[in-house]
Amino acid sequence: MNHLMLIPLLPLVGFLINGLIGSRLPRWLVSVIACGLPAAAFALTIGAFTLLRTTGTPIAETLFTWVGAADIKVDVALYFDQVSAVMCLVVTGVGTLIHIYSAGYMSHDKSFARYFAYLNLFLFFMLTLVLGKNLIMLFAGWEGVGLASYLLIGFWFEDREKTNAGLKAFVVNRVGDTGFVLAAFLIFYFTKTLDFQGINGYFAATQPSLLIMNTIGILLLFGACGKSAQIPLHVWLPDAMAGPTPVSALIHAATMVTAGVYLLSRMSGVFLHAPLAMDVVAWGGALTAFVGATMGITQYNIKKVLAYSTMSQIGYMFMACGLGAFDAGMFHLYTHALFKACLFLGAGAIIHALHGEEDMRKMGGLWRKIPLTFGTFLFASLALSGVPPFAGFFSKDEILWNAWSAPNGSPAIWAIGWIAAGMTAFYMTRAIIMTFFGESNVPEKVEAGIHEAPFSMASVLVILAALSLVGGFIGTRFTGFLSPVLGHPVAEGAAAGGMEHILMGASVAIAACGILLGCFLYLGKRTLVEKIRDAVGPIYRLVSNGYYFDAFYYKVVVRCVDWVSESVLAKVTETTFNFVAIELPSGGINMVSRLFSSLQTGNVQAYVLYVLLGLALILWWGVAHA
Amino acid sequence: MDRYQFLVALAGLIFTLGLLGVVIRRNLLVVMMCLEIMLNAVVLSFVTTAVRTQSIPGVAMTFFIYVAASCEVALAMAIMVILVRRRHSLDVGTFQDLKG
Amino acid sequence: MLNPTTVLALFVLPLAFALILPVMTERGSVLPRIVTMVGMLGVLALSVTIFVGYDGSTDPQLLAVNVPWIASLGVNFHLGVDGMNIYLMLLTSLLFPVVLACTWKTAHADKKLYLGLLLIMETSLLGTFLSQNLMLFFVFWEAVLIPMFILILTFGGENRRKAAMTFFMYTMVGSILLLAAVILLGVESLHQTGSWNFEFSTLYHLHLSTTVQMFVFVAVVLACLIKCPVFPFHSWLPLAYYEAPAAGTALMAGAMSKMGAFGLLKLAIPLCPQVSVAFAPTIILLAVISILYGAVLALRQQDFKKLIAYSSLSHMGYIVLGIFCLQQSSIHGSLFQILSHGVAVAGLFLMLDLLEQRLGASYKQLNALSIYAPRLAVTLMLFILASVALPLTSGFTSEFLILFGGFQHGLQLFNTGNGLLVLVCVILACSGMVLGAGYMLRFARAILYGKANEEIGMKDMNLRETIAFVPLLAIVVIIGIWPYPVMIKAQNAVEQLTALAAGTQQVQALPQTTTTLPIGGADGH
Amino acid sequence: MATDLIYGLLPEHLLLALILVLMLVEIFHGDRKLGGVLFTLAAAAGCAVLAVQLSNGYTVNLVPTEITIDRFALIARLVILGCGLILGICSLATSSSCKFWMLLASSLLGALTIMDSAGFISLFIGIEMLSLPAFAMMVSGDGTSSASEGAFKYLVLSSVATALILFGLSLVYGVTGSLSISVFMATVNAGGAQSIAATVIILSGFFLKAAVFPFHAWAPDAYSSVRIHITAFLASVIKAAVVLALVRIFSTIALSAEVVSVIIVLSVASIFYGNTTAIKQGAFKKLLAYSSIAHAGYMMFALIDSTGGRTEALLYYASVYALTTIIACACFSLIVPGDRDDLGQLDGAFATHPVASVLLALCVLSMAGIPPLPGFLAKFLIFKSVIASGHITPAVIAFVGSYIGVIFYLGIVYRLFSTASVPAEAGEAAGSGLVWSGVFLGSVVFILFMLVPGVFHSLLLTV
Repeated sequence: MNHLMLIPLLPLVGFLINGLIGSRLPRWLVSVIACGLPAAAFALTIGAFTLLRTTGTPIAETLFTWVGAADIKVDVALYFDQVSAVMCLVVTGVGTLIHIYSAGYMSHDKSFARYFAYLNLFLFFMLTLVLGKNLIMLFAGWEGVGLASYLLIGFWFEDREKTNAGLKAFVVNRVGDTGFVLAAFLIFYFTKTLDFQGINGYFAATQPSLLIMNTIGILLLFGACGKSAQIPLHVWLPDAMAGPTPVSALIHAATMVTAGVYLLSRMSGVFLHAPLAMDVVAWGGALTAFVGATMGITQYNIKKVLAYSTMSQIGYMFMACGLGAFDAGMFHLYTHALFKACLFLGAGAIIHALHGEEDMRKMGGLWRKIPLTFGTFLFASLALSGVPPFAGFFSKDEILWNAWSAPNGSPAIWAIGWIAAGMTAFYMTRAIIMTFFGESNVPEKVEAGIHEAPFSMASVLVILAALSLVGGFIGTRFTGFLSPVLGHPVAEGAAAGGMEHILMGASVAIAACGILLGCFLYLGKRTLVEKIRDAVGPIYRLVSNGYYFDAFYYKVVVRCVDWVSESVLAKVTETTFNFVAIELPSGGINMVSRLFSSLQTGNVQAYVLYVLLGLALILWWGVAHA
Repeated sequence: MDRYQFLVALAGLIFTLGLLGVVIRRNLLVVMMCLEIMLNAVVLSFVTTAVRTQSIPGVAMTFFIYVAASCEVALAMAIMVILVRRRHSLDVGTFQDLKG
Repeated sequence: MLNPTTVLALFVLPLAFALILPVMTERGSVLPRIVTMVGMLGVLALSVTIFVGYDGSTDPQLLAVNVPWIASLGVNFHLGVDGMNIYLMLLTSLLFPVVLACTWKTAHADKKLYLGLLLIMETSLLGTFLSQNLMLFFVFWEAVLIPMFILILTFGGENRRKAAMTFFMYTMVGSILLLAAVILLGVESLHQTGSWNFEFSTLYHLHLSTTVQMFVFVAVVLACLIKCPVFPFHSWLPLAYYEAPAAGTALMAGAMSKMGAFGLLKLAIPLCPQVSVAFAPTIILLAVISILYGAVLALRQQDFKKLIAYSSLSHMGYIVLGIFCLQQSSIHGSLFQILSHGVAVAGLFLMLDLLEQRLGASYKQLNALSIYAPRLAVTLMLFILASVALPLTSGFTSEFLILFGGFQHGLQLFNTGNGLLVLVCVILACSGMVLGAGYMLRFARAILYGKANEEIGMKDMNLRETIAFVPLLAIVVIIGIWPYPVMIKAQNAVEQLTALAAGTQQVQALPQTTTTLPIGGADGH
Repeated sequence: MATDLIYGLLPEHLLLALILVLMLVEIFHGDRKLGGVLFTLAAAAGCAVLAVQLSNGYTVNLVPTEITIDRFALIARLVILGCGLILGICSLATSSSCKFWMLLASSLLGALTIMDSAGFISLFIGIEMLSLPAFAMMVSGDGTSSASEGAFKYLVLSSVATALILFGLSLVYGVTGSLSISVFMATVNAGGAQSIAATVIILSGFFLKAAVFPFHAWAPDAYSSVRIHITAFLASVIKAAVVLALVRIFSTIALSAEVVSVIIVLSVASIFYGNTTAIKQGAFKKLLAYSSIAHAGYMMFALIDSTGGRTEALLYYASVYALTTIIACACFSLIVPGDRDDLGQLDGAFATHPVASVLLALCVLSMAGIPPLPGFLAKFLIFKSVIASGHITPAVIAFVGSYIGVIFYLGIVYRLFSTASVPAEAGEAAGSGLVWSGVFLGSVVFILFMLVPGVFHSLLLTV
């Protein structure tokens, strides 16, 4: 039964083929390999998924010992249980669709094979992350996806901006990873194992002091924030849009950024016994959701809007995990992957049509020219806004309900989530109206070239849009499927039922008024928007600059370290060390050498005088001491 | 301080005088003479001990010292002839071109 | 194939070929280079057979050459392969043919002096690593300096005189101290065993008083920290690495700096266990300072060679940190890091030399290498990833083990109330990984990416260079993916070392499950 | 008894016969080359005889308190005669007249008599016979104009030294009443003020002859004023003989504390002085002079040893040091023909004279004490015995001194391998073939010292 190993291996084979000999293969063969292998992995995942559903027992497979010494033993082992099944399905399913889409999107790019090689490499690392049985496998995947995102963000490396964005993404991820590594070491100190089952089992039975549990929790959260672009370490996500759009769809919407949520749910054993850490996760998530939504409103670049929206949706997932509703988080992760991928691919189709134009102010009136893209984009944005029949509504509502009813949930945290949901609806409507409706201020020569997306891209858009419509209905069965791993006490009694319906109504209402407000402002009175913007002037500037996080990091942290390196270390310490260790002794010895050689005056009598003095000295010394 | 110790002390005194002479006197010949004075002082010390202990080696040593001293003087004179022929002066201070 | 004659042949082969070289008359022909390469490949083949054939439990006598050299002084010519020097033997015998292959076409390579010096250096390096006698170890420890000095002198950059002189005199300080320690140990062996004896086996079993241990420890550690180099003793590093010829720099960074680490493992800890346990925190502090110091300095280096030189200073800090955490995992980590850093830094320096061979001095302003020479760019990227310690590369295995062992040791010390220093140091070392990513990727951005102007006609890697780099990359990948079979080889040597060190600490039970951390109560706040 | 007189002192008799024959050749204006050949034959025969006597352990006490032939005498004479032989071969090309060979032979004869002496009389005669011919040699032949000045300085200082030694001896004679070395050895530690003063005076006399720090001033001028092969003779054979004379006197007895502290101060001072001043020297001979001051300091350092390792250490050190100086001077004369001796001539020498520069580099590095070369073991033996007898701090200070010493030796190696200057004409000096043979013989012995130090060492242990 060791076909589990094949799932991550197939994309790796794709990477090796495309990477080593891709440039010599014809384009069609490259895309067949690149899309075929993930599809095969997807099929295998479905096979494993059905096996898991029928037997209900997780599949575990140990390949070989990675490292073994007296005080540590780590195996390379894969583990397929309910949580990793969901993640695997999302990664391989959405991944394959995005590969097919990219075949069309990148068809005219000159380093076609290199692109697909990197994409397959990403899939391999993501699958290792998801299927890993211990923290080291997860960490290997964790850093691997960081590498893949670095390579893909900086894919068009001629432009220095893009390489900077790639570097920034990798370094910020690395900052988070330090937290993760420290948490792993701390965990090992107590549990003596890095296996998830071992860890969760150990912490279920005995908890060392609360402080330890909370520090582990917060360190894990710090690691997760790095990868999932949450508040303190989110600055790299907007810049990551410099990569090709399918990359943004796959990595920065559907799969990589959700790795943090997967980590939290994997380590639920730790979090359930770390109340402080749970609150921090919940409130951090809520804060990010709110802040992300505000930033989404002020953006003009369509991909940046979607990036901030991803950040805020993941904030929701963190909020769910923080409230103990890990399965609700996973559910939202699944639905979000679907409609956010569809939104990004739709944006990709728009940019493709407008030959690279990303600024919404230079769009408008496109719904007639590219109706299919418009349709799918509309479906996905409605799902995102939480309009009932769509998937988004079910998953977001589940989270909001838990925000209210969960043991450490409270009306305040629900309110934040609720307002953020409204803002989400508002900025999505704003985005749709600015791109598809109103008068078209697309430049003439671009206007002529607008064409509907080719079949390969369009078909993917349609599938995703359909899924985001249908995806929500399997809600209850979804959480049921996850319950053996992430099960938690569901709020009891009918009263709760009533309350749930009220909250559901409230969230639908806020979504509706968000959409109406958007239409009112952007369809009708554009001038009113200018007036409001001038009125809130400073706040507007604060929000559009991303609360100056980026500026702060760059100015304070990076420039200060560079200054230390350039002026303090390079000039001051290096020169002093050089002076003390090299110049001083050699200069001193030379000076003494010249001094000594002056003793040779050339006069014989001086020499005999030295003898006399020397003799007198030692005689006095010898005899005096006798 | 019986006779023998007095004589040995005298020998020591003469010896240091000879050494000081080598250091102070400027004339080459006088420097050579001072060297000989030092050797004579040593012979004096040997002879006094030989007489005191009535033993043969001290006496034998005197003869060997004089043999060696004479060879040395011969050589010294030869070298001095070369030196003086070149610098036409007996002053020790003029021969200082080897320095540093 | 595992018998003493192979070990002896391993040592004698390069020397024999070095003696054949002067006899070869005609200048400028390829013959001297071919002969040298054959010699080096012979050594590589021998060492690979030994490496593969050796598993942790091969009895040491099978692989030992023990001939009395100065019988009355207890100095015998005793070379032996054990768990501790098996990695270094492989690393040295691998680096030399690779270095020669990469500098095959340069002007230096057809000079017999250059080839002779490389061969002599190989012999002395193998002698240092394989020697099981303290005097023999010291003889080769200093003998390595002469060929490297002359190599920098005759084939170096502009102010090579200053670099060569500083390098020699700076390392000489350490060697003089080491000589004092060697003699003191000899005297101790005289007092305790009645005769002069420098065999490591006897020296390890001497009961040295703490003052003697202190003196020997300080002398050995100073000599090794200068050699590594580690923070306060690194002023010769930028000068020597920058001015030396490519082969010299690659070997200095790749193999010679490892002599310092090997000295710590072979001399400092086994000879003076009590003192090394007592002094471990201070040296860990020095190691971590040099990790951060090297990394921060490398951030803003414009010149590529200087950047990699400072990065090597930072990576050596990891090795010393791993050694002095005295945990099995961290010492395994240091041994892996010795192999992985040796290979990675040698690869990076040789890569820069390939660029210098192609573009002359203007390689300093090169960018967009990925466009001109994709194969070169990919290999360079792999070496960069190894230095950034990315999973699936050997850098990650070693740095993970080092930091892992360090953290457990630090927390253990903190729990038993022996202070926070080691724990804080290890946490700072973890942040070193972020700086590492910073400067290495800035280096990648500077050299690999950017606009390409067409007129730089540049050839991509030819077959010779690819074959030269393949073994280096193989080590990086093998240790990254499946380090366990390599790890078993050093297992019992590491066990003996940690047992020695642990033997001296108050015997600590493994941390009990429920530890009452002074800072938090067992249950709620 | 008669046969012992002949067989025991056979090398001396051979040299004496050589001197007489050379006089005859000189009178009858024989072929100039004949002198050299005869000398080489005699010296080689002497070495062979000594080797044979050494192998079958021949020891005899010829004249009870004056001359004994023991293992030390045999080995020391073999070392001296061996160095004389190699030096002779190396200077076959340059020296023209028989006078040089006569002087060389007589000086060697003096050295041999020192080694045999069991009494101070023969020791004194040996010392005189060692140094007087040296003065003559310095000025004889086509000596440079300044040679006479150097010789004069050497003469004055050396005669002062002899006077000092004799005065010391007279004081010792006053105390012990006899001039035999064994009696002196027994009473030297008696502790009386007079015997301490006597030892100190004798020691300073020998220090003056060996050019140890406060008494060193004549060495740089004397060495730098004469031709290179005579400098080699002064620096190697004469210095080795003086040092071995000291070993003959003090052999293995431990000296009293005051004398030991005096020796420590002087030897450490001369190590530092010699090594530091040598750094700024521009001329090879001057540099050699200062390095010989430093080496004198190392050798005298061994005198403070009290564990009995002194003889073996000093014998090994003196022989390695003498051999390396001779080879170094010979190689220098090969690289820089004629008598120019500023170090600038060595720049880029590897390009033109590869083998000579490699050998010179090896000798220089051996003097610096870099391990694989014999110089390291020589220094090691001395430091081992010093530390074993408890003087750790002086040893550490001496270590620092030897560290400084490495600088100027490296300066020479730097010049040899620097590729900066354009190589001068590569013409071989006339008659260099002979010098090559001497250098070759010397380097064979040098390599022997390097590869098989144990043999020579164990041989010494049986002293």
